[in-house]
Amino acid sequence: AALLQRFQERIDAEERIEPNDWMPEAYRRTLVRQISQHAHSEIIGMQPEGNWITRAPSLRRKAALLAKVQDECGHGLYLYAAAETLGVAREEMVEQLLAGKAKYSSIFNYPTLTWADIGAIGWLVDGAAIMNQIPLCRCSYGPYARAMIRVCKEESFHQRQGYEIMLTLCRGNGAQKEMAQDALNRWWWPCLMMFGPPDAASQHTDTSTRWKIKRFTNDELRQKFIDATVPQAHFLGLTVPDPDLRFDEATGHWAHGAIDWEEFRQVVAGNGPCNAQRMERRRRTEEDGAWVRDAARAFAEKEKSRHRAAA
Amino acid sequence: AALLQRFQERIDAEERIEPNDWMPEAYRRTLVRQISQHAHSEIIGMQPEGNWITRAPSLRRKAALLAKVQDECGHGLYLYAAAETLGVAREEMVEQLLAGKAKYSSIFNYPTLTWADIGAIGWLVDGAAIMNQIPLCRCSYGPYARAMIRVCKEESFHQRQGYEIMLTLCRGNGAQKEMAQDALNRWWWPCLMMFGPPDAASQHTDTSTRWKIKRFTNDELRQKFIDATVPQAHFLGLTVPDPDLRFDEATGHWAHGAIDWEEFRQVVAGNGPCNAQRMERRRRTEEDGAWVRDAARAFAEKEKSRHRAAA
Amino acid sequence: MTSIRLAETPLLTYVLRRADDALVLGHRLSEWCGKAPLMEEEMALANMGLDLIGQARALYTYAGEVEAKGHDEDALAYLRDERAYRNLLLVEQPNGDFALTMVRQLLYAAFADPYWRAMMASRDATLAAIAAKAEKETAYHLRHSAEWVVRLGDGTAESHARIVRALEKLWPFTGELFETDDVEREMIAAGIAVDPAALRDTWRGTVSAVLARATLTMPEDGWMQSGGRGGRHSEHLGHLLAELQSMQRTIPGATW
Amino acid sequence: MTSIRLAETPLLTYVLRRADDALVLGHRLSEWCGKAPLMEEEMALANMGLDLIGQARALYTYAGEVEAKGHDEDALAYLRDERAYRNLLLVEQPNGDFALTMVRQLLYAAFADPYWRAMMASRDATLAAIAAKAEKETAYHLRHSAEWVVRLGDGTAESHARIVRALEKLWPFTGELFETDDVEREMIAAGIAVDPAALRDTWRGTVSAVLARATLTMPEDGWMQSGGRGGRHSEHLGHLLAELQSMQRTIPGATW
Repeated sequence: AALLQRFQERIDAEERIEPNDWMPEAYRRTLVRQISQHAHSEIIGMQPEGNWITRAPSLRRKAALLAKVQDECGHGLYLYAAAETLGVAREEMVEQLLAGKAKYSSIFNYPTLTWADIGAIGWLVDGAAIMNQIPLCRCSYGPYARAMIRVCKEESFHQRQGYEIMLTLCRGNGAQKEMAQDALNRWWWPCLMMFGPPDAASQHTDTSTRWKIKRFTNDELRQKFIDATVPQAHFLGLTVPDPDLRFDEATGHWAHGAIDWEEFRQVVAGNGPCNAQRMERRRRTEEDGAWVRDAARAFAEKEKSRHRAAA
Repeated sequence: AALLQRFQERIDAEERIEPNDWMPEAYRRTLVRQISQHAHSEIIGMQPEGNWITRAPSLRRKAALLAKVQDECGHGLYLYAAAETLGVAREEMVEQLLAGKAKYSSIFNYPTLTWADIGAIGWLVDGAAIMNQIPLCRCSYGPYARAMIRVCKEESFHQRQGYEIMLTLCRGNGAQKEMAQDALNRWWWPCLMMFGPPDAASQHTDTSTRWKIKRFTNDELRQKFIDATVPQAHFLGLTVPDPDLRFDEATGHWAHGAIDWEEFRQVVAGNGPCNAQRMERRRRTEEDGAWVRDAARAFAEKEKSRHRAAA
Repeated sequence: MTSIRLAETPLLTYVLRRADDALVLGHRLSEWCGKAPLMEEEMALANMGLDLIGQARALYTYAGEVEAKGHDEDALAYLRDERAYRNLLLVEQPNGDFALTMVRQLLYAAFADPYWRAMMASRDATLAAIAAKAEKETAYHLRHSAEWVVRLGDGTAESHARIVRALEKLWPFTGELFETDDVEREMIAAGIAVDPAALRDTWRGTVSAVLARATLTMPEDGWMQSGGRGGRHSEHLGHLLAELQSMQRTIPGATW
Repeated sequence: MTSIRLAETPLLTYVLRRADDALVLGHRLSEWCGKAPLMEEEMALANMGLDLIGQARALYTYAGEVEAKGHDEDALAYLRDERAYRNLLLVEQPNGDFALTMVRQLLYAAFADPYWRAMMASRDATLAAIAAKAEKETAYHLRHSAEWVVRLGDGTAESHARIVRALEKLWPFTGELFETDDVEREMIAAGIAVDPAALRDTWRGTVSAVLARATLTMPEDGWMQSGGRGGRHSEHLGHLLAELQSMQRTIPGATW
């Protein structure tokens, strides 16, 4: 109890908790769950964008997209590393993902159907991710906070790149502009759902807030995202697919229409358009690569015993 | 010796030899080799054309090409059946093909690079095949002769279809016509090689001729093909890629330039552009389908024992 | 832009949906060429593919007449973008192994066969004629795929496991077979189309009888995927169309 | 027709050949995205792919300048047909398994690394500059692929067998690396290009050293495949280009 009190005092004083510091088991568990979930999202998130690398419409875009997906893999790697500081191995986390026990952001269960979806993902999905993640740069757990600083920097770059794809399409010919609007239509609502259920229905928030893992509520972050994004859509000349959307002069915020939480529940429950496909691909990749990992291990063993023999 | 003499008399009298008739072992062996080789050619020949089914430029052409490749599979099946009348099982012949011990027409070791190649294969490859095969409709071995009648009928249809593809391209725009000329350039010489080495260098011919398996020499058939094809090329407005080609008023034949027999030898030896690919695909198909054939066998066994139990 | 634009009326949309079903499934079957587990099956897969491509051609040609803007079967097949394609998600699913292909065929044909049979009474004479031909063909597809599903389900442990997996994977795409929307309802009301929902029991009866013979249990009806009729496809269709349309996109407007 | 026509001069052809090598191999590596056997390898494959696509962009841009007809990198990459592509057959071979991809990378990089190093002395200043950058990148590709070939060759029985198969399969495509034709000879004579035949011993030395460490034996030099430089490709390239070019063929002339 004294330890717990001391811990909370450090949190309240905005001190960083480091791997070797004492921490409550629940704090550790919450962080492991959140960080690994975040890492899984980066890894699964490679798939929808990866779907367009071979069909990107220009070499510049092709290179940028490949680099972006590579960055996501990198994010996954340092997030797994951050979680490992809490005493859980990457293999274990990956296993939980493959077994369907761990979650990842449900936005990646939507398909990328046109090139404009690549723009929309950068602009909206990365935009929403940044809203969620910027507060995490001040998260009480040191390794996570530091990983997030790096992630956020790269994500902002991706977000600008995505917006620029949208801008190019919107300044392009009729077919391109239509493609952009269509992508916004399909991605807008799922992006709003990325912030999680409305505060009234949300779990975890209380302790997470007290421990300064979470600093804003779902609804607060969602509102920030909408306020930032609607003017961007207008600048692009696109229509946000929400007939109830209006600017509230009194609050200074954009008020939005009702979110279809049933859709969200279904996607989280595994029934999104691509859940099965994403998991199948990830599992197949693990299976197909098993012989390579075996070979690498076998070679490393041989090398070790050769070095021993030589010593 | 009496049997042999009686056999040769029947041959000379243009009688058909049937499966249950006595025949010399060498006759049987020659036929098995030739018929199975022919069957293998039909099966392997599905690959170069199959390569364009998913990319055929119109629905009509797509359907025609799929039907054509299906016909080839059918030819393979009844040729295997004809060979089976000589006491060798289809499985055994297929095994020889997969083991690299049996040959197939080396023309199928060239790649199909453009849509015009589909036209060229129909026009030239099927055209050459027909030249080779029409005399086989009068082959001394009954089942083979009857199979060839059916094959030839379908092949002539394919040949007309191929020519019509070429005609459409040659009456089309510049890109299409260029594509047609390019295909002729690449397929012409390999097609001339389809008739086999020049008579001076050819084996098998003597006994095959005596037994009325073969009725014309390689060079005779090659000349027939050239005489038939050159005017068709001219009608298409295409140039035959042989600078030495000229019409010999004295003989009434088209005289052609020297054939690069070294290329032929290399392709027969397994070094054509696609030998390895064709064999790998065929082997992989066999491997991938093994579980299906196993299941079908297991089911048939179960059915049999169920019928027995019911009886 | 090599793509064409259509002003879709309910009838045009209705016909294009069926044409796209047939073409996409026919194309998938044609991808098997040279890869079938048995030569006899090579023939059968090509047969079914040819039937479906034939149905697609008749339907696209009719769609072109309905639209009356001079678009022939090839313009409609080769020059519409992924988002304008209206086929069921079921038919665009990749071939997978032979078990998956046969289960896909069974699930589709068990619906299409009674559907086309009922469509023979359509007030639209062209559609009724197309239906009469399609029904005969689909009856064969149903028989053939059912035989294989039974054989594989009741074959070896491996083939059984593969069929189970295929069934699990494709089941969520079967709900879409029975969907109606405003377009369909308008066509049904006009006596042009048949109400697919009315065929659900027939379909369930056919499929469950086959699965029983195959020693398989009918999957539970869980969440069903949807979107194909409105052009919201899986990520698979785009790759199929990139290949299918490549020649026409490279040299548009030519005669082939 | 969405394709462009070029009047190829020796220099243009020469540059396009190298650009096509880099693009096609880079594209192949990018196909691995999301499928690598290890996440670390996901990063490495993307890195190599990015390097090669970067080389391609610089080379196509230069080709556009050489041609001086207003064709930018994208026109040259996306609007030339298969028969106009000039890459080596080696680089267009499908990825196969990870062993094949790594062997392909080794065989190419063991040539490209000394090639670009020598090209740094080209009389063509642009090519010399491109070479300086490409050499550094290729040195890494060589190191990385060599490490994997050693690891897999001297790993498990399965990985060894796979590497042997990959080597056998790709070896016939290595002869083309050292070919010269009139175009190359003219460029060599002008001091613009390097004679690839002069690099054969270096290449053999590099490859044989790696294979020795990998407990593999150097394949015999049998018949060598050829044709890529003249646009006579394998059947694989067409499918790659259908996918690569699909957007530009569908909406040509747009800004992306």
